[in-house]
Amino acid sequence: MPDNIYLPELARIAHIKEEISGERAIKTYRVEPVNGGGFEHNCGQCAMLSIFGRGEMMISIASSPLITEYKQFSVMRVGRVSAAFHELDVGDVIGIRGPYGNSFPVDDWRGKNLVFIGGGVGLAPIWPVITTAVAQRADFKNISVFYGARSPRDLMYKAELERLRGDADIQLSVDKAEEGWKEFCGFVPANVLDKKPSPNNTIAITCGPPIMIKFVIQNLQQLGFADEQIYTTIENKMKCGLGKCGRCNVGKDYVCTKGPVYSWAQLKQLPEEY
Amino acid sequence: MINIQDMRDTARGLLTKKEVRAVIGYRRSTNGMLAEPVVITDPAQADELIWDPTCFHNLSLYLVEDRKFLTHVRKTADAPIAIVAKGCDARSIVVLMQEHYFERKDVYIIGMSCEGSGVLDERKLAAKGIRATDAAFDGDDFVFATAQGEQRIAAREVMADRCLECREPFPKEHNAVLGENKTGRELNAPFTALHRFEELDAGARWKFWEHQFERCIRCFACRSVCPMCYCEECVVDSISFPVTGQTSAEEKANRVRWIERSATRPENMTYHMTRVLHLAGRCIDCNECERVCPVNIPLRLLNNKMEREAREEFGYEPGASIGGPSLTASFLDTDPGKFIR
Amino acid sequence: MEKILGKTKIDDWVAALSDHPQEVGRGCKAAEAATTTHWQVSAPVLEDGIWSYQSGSGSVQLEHSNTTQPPKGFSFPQREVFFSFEQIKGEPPKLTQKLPQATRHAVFGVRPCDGCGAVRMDKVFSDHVADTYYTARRSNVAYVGLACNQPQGINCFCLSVGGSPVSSDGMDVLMTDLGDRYFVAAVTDTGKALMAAGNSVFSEPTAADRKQLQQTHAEAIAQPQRAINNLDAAPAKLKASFDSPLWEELARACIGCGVCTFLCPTCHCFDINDENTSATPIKGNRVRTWDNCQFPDFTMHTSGHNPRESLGSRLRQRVSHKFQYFHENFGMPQCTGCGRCITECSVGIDIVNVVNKVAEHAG
Amino acid sequence: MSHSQAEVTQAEASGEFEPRIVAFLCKWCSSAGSDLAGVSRMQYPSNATPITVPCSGSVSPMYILSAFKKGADGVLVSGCHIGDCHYIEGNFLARRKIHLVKELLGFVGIEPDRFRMSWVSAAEGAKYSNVIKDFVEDLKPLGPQNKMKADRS
Repeated sequence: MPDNIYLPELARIAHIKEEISGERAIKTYRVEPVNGGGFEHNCGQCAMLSIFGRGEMMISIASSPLITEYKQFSVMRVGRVSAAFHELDVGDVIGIRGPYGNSFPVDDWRGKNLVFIGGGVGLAPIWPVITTAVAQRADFKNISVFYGARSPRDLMYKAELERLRGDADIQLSVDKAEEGWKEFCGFVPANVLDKKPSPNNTIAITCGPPIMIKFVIQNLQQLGFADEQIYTTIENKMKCGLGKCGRCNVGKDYVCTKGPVYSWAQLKQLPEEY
Repeated sequence: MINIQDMRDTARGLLTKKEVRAVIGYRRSTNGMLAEPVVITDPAQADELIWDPTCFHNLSLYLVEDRKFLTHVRKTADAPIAIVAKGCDARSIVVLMQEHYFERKDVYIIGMSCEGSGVLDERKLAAKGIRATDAAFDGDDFVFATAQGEQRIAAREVMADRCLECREPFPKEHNAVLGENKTGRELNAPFTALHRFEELDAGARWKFWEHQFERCIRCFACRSVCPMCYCEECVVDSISFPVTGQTSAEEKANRVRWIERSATRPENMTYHMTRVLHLAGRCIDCNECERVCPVNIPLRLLNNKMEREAREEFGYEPGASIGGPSLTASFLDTDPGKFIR
Repeated sequence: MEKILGKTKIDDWVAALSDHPQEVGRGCKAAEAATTTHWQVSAPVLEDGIWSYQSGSGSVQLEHSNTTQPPKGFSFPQREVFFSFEQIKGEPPKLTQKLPQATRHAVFGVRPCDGCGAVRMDKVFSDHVADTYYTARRSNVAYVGLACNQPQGINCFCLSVGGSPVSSDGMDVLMTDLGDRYFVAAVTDTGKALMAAGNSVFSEPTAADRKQLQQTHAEAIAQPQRAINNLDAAPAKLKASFDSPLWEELARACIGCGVCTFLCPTCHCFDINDENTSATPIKGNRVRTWDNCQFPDFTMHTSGHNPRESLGSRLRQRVSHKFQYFHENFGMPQCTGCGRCITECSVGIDIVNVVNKVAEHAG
Repeated sequence: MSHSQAEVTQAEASGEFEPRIVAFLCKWCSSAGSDLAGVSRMQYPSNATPITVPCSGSVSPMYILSAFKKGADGVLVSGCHIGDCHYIEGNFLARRKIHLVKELLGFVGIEPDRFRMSWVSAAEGAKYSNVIKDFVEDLKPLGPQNKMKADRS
């Protein structure tokens, strides 16, 4: 931890990619430390990003820990700070502090099948696990990625997903049928039920809108997944990221330090306060 | 003299006959001798209701809360809600109706006349060194139960200033009323405390307010307790405004931060002055804001100043009539304008 | 170190502290210690009708009931600038840290419930990772406590939450009023140093003093107080009552203000905001301010979704944090029984009553 | 107190103090009046930062307090003469509201000369320049406004 836990390091925007345009635009940023600082992180951890004069926001780190030269963040434009983020250009300098929170127990999953189920911008928090598993392909058995959004235009990481084909079974879906769409049409949970991934020696990792997660879990359970085999992440409003400011707790746990990653077995024990 | 049983019978009757869906009143709290607000729906609870000199609260706040709740759950009320209201409280209900927050038929006002007295000022009692466990009205006196036995004190010695200066200790707007109308009783002249303060020169006034505004801890008790502070969106919190899934990022990003969260003098001052101006012509001097302030900022002086300006310069009396115009949305050709260049 | 201090001599001690160069200080770096030559003494003063800690008068009279605000602000001020920033378009931002000045505060007249409060605050701000700003301030704050010979108000309940009116938890020095003199006991090394600074004003306690001390403490503990009925059972009862409709009922009169939390000796929640002072170039401060769980926007997501939207859920958070979550995390209740949140609540929300009622309903 | 007095003394000694005025000008009259003063090459001090508003009646007390909080030494609200409001009664409403603001500022001890209202029509360029001239003259002896100004350090 740095001397001053609230003082961000400076980081430069090295690359910006517009994933999705429109009202709820999503952009992906590659961020490099300015003064050779930086920090290591694990899959699933988050960082507090600053725009000075606007404030801070907690965003999950979307790049694999294997990548050390930059960190990647996919930011949806929804609030005060994220709106300012979308105004940034390559070369602009922001603040960053972290990493915060727990992480996916990826090492425990070696030798297992992995099923990733993402919806909308919810692909970003599980993306480091996907890319790490693919980079260490031999350590894992089958890898499948279910990913869906409202329409083909709302799918992020499209090119990256295409590149994963071969290493992973990629199952895309859109909510509404559209001209030329050849893959699954319907909600993500339905796609999962349709393709019936086997629960044998498998871990399912899901992230997306709360309503999607709810049905994904129901459907996974229907397919025979035990609570311990299902992992997800939760989010709450955060200010400090250090378990002190008092607002992100779910029961006794501050999500910023004890979360955001929970197995469904763990999450079931917590009150529904997120 | 009001017989408490009459108030309970009124409440019980209304609930039994289902003429109202609830009664907002006072009951004994677990915090010493004080009363606390209660909402009862069961006629059997009517005997919990009390009426004594610690019934400070302006319960019309809960009419606002009730309305907000109904809006939130998208329900319309099937019957009016009843409220126990003093003269001042009734005036605030009038202001709320004047502003169309709810309609006359939505409320059943059980008026309580303060007759010859009013509510207690706890600080005045403490200054007399009295630690009481119970307080009761008795004519023009308050009777306190203390460890040393019963103690009777002339109400005007320990009454709240605002009650001493009250011009209308009787709820003119009511459905039922208990107690005699003693409007016109002679206690202190209106604005006595204000006049005393205004004898200070500008420098001394600034010194006073500089000190007071430094002390605010921005707990917002004054705002929260005020029935007139019902805005969904308040200038002091740039993020606390109605946000839905449809609210755009621009709207959130472009929200003006009129007042920062830091409880520094300029921010506190801007907050309090904004509040006072927003209450001009709406504040009916229930003085709950000052009572609930944990650090005793004399907010009544500010509200009184506006009230007196409205009265003397514009002939405006807040809470006088449901159909009347509001102070700042109306004008007279004769309004003062000499200060304009 | 245990001494006797005549009541008339307390100002001499204060004077000695104010003048005396100090070298002992917890976590105080040598360089800072060299520039810090004295303690700034604060003590309760009655002004504007309330007791509050004030410094600089040179005279300390410990005749107060408890202060309206606890002394938590000495280490956790309501407003704290973390750093200032300046960003000229096209250039990297310049950040300037604003670490607290190393002023040393000796706070006199701290009541035992507030000493216990400091213990809880220390836990929060050192758990997981030490809070830079809190730690810097806290290491320069010393509490000179005053035992409560009688409860300071009708809502005291320290005994039922594991405290005591004569507790020295969190104190550096604990004083006990023995009529015309104080029995002064050092609790920490800092306390010893404080007493050593005023060495000449103290006298040695006699056997009679010690006997009177014991008797005074025994009598203080025997004084009747309000009580949480079963503290040990509270965490489980609260846990079982998470979804209870009782919360909305108990919060029915709540006005959603911040009195209970801002005046609480253990409430520590805060907000962090950028307060801008210039638009071009962008200049301003990143500021920490007190925040509290009773305000609706405290937990509101940017989407508008609010996990604790209702007053009932917010009352549940406050009470469960004090009596369940904190217990689960640190093995003690967070509440210290000072009674401020009860006394100062304008609508009668009473934490003792709430905990007891919830426990009763949980069966 | 001593802080602000010290600043005043310093400013007076060096003769440097130039008050900053925030002027809320109705777009139908005073704003045009200020333009007229400009195009007519009238000489008047440049201390005022004009903010054009749709009507003097649209000036919320919040704007005025905010201007002081942001460090304005003086605030001016200027609208159409009574009877000339584009919205018929906006300036009547302003007159009432502004009266209250003015009274409140004075009540808490802010120098009355720091806040001013004027009626300036589109044809009154000269009047506008006089209003500003007078305001600056009246503000100069008062020195910087520090009572409401937020800490900018």
